[in-house]
Amino acid sequence: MKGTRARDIIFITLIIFAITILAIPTLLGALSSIPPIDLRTIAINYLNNTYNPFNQTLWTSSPEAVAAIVWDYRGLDTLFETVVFYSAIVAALALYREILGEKDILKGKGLSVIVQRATAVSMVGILVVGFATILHGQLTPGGGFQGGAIAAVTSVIAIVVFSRLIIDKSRLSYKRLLLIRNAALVGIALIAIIPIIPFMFGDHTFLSFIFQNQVKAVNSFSYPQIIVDVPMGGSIWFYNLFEGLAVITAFSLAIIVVFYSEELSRKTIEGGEIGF
Amino acid sequence: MGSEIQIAMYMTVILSLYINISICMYGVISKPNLIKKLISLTILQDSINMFLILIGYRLWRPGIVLQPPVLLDWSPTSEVLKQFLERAVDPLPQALVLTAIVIGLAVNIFLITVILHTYRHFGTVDMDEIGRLKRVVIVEETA
Amino acid sequence: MNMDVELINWIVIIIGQILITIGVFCDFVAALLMIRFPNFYIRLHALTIGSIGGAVVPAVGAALIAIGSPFLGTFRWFLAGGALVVALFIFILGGAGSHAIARATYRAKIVEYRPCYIDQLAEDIGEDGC
Amino acid sequence: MESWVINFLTIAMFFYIASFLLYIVRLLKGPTISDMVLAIDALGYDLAAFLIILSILFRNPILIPCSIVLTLWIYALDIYVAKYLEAKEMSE
Amino acid sequence: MRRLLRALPIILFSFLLYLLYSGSIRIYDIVTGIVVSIIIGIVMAPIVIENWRKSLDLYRFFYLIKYIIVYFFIYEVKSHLNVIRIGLSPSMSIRPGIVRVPIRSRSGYALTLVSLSITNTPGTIVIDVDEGKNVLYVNWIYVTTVKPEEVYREVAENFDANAQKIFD
Amino acid sequence: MLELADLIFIMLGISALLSVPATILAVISRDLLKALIFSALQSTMYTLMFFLLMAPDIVLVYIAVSIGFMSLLIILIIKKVGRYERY
Repeated sequence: MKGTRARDIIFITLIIFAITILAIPTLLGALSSIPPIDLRTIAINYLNNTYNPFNQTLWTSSPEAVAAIVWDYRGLDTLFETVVFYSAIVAALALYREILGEKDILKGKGLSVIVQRATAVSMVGILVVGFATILHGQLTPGGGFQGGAIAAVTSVIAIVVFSRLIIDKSRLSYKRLLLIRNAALVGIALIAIIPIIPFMFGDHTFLSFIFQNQVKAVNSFSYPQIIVDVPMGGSIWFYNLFEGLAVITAFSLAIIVVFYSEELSRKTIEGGEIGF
Repeated sequence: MGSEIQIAMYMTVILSLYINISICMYGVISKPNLIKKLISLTILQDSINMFLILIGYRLWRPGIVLQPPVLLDWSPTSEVLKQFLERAVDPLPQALVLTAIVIGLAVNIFLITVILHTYRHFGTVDMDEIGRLKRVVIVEETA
Repeated sequence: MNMDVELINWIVIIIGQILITIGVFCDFVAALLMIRFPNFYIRLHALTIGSIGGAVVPAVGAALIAIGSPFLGTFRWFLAGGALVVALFIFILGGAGSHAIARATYRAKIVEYRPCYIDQLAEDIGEDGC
Repeated sequence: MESWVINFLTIAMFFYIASFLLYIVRLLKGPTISDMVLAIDALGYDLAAFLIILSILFRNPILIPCSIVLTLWIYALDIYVAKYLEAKEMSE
Repeated sequence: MRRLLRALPIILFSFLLYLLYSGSIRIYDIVTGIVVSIIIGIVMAPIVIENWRKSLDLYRFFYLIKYIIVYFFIYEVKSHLNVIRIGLSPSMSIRPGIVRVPIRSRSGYALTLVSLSITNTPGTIVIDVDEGKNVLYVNWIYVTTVKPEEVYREVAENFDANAQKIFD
Repeated sequence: MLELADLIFIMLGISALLSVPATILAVISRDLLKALIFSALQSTMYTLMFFLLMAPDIVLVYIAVSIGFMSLLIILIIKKVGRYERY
């Protein structure tokens, strides 16, 4: 107990020291003028070109600058971040590989009937809001990550309120979720590759690059700019849709796995001796 | 006069974010309980994300209301675009933070499964306790 | 024609402002009562005032104000629809949430039911009431 | 019309902030977990209404989805704690 | 096809919500709304729907709308004023208790509507529900009576009658 | 006379200041469930700040992640592991 107190005192001193160290350069203006009066040049470029019909070689045809940066200007970046995201989920699933897809032995009954019915109605609402966020991702704030994170909480609430039996009762079994997730990942890859397919099959006059969206100075390939009667953002719409499906299913899988009952989960560390 | 209040408040925000970051670092390093470490880690992530967003903000000019970087007019004239440029905030930090948050969640899920396995293995999540258990076993093996 | 639209806008805005005034009052009172009431089971009523009077009513009021304000542009319908959805969700979820937390607290016996005039639930479960 | 609406909502804002502070006092004081959850509930629902008013003040209608999402997740916190207090295992 | 018909009320509800949330009736919104609501309907039907025939009855919707108007303009106002008066008075005369309220509604949604109506009027909170005996346990801020019939009349009668008309 | 901009900045400052005690209590309290609720308060304050900083995209994803997912996962793990820190 005495040792902890000494440790705490050392840490508090260090914290005050760290705050001072950080605060001095801030006050001296290391982060440029505070708060910034004008935008940085790169931000001006992005904002100016995102939806600029007068300069169609640089635009993305999506009025929302954040979605445009995520999926067009820095699209390759986001692709690799998606890979990191998948690796983390796959790693989490792999720790449970002994019991994946097994039926649980719990016989729960969930919360009271009032909560169950109110949640059932609101789950429909959550899904609608999530999908609307995904599908309007290029027009209003939203997109694949946001809508997916919103809609994925449906499965969480369902498991909490209705108990784990809802997984067997609903139509979304473990294998189907896995299938949708992989299909969505393939979809992202496909949309990214489509612009360079003619080049791959020998048409060397057709210069284009991976993750291309709208027409560029060197080539004439372009995803559609308008869907029915609203701006579409070309490939951004597809990426939003696929990423949304991927996020929903990946998080649902992870949650289903983490929610296995303790008795079943202990199977995963059986076999190895209980040691270190 | 108004601008001074704004600058003072902005400094307050930055300072409190520094305080939050340091406290969370204290929590991550010093607290022996793994769950407490996890809670501190999430707050640390949030604070750093907040810092990034804060740098993308800008001062309000008189007569202008800032807006998020979303264009609402779908057949803009050059006048509309110029106005948009005057009012919108920086979209780049937002795009970076967006992916960072989701990936942070995925990594946190992985950490949680690891913590659960640690608990099933050792019967505790206290790092001091786990270290003591390991030392005991090593002493038994060598003796 | 133009005058008529203007008049309707004004009427809608005034109704919305009345609703928001009610909402602000309820909200402030709910916060005061949240401090003032003695224990958990009585504070639940303050939560209801806060969520219905303090959130649903001003949400509807804000939707009306948005409908009547042309300076918000065509996207004001988006705002109004969103505000109505918020009102609907708070109405369904606020009640269900406070019921869930009250039931769990009662069953886990975290807070004693005191002061107490009559407790028929305890009688039916088979414990001695107050 | 615009300035009338804006002024009215600016005045309403002060009352909202005051009640938020009172709720936070209850949250920090709350003797039990249930009281704290109650306070954060009320805080969340009123914040949702407040965000709508703010998005009118900013003249930016597209800020509204934030409010919906806040409503939904505050409820989620509610039922998580209820489930924790009620069941032996979370997936039960 | 039959699966689609069973899911029809959810499809209608979610389509309406989608349009309300989008705040516009462009063709894009309508088309995507139809697709999304059909998918959601098929996925959610086994969880949400209790009896799909009842939910397509137009009279019930009419009653629901009438009930919502009456509820918000009369019961809410009355009970808000009551609780605010109790809370702000200096002596704060409260007499809290949990009373047994037997109700006549049977189906799950009717029970939910009654409970939500009771909970959302300040002064009364449903603490527990016994489905077998159809009894609600209500936490009441100022208990005026403990006789079952009078309690039913004070707390639940209006809500119960309407809920029976709407959902049962 | 306060303008709207000043009010916005003052609200930013207040919510940032309020997030500091929430963080401190979340880190030092020994009851992990209370720590979770304090961190939910901190998340709510950060949400308000993100909103005032005009980042609706971040708000959408941040609330879902920090209140919807993380609080559940931490409650789940508290349920399995035990509610109180040892010291």
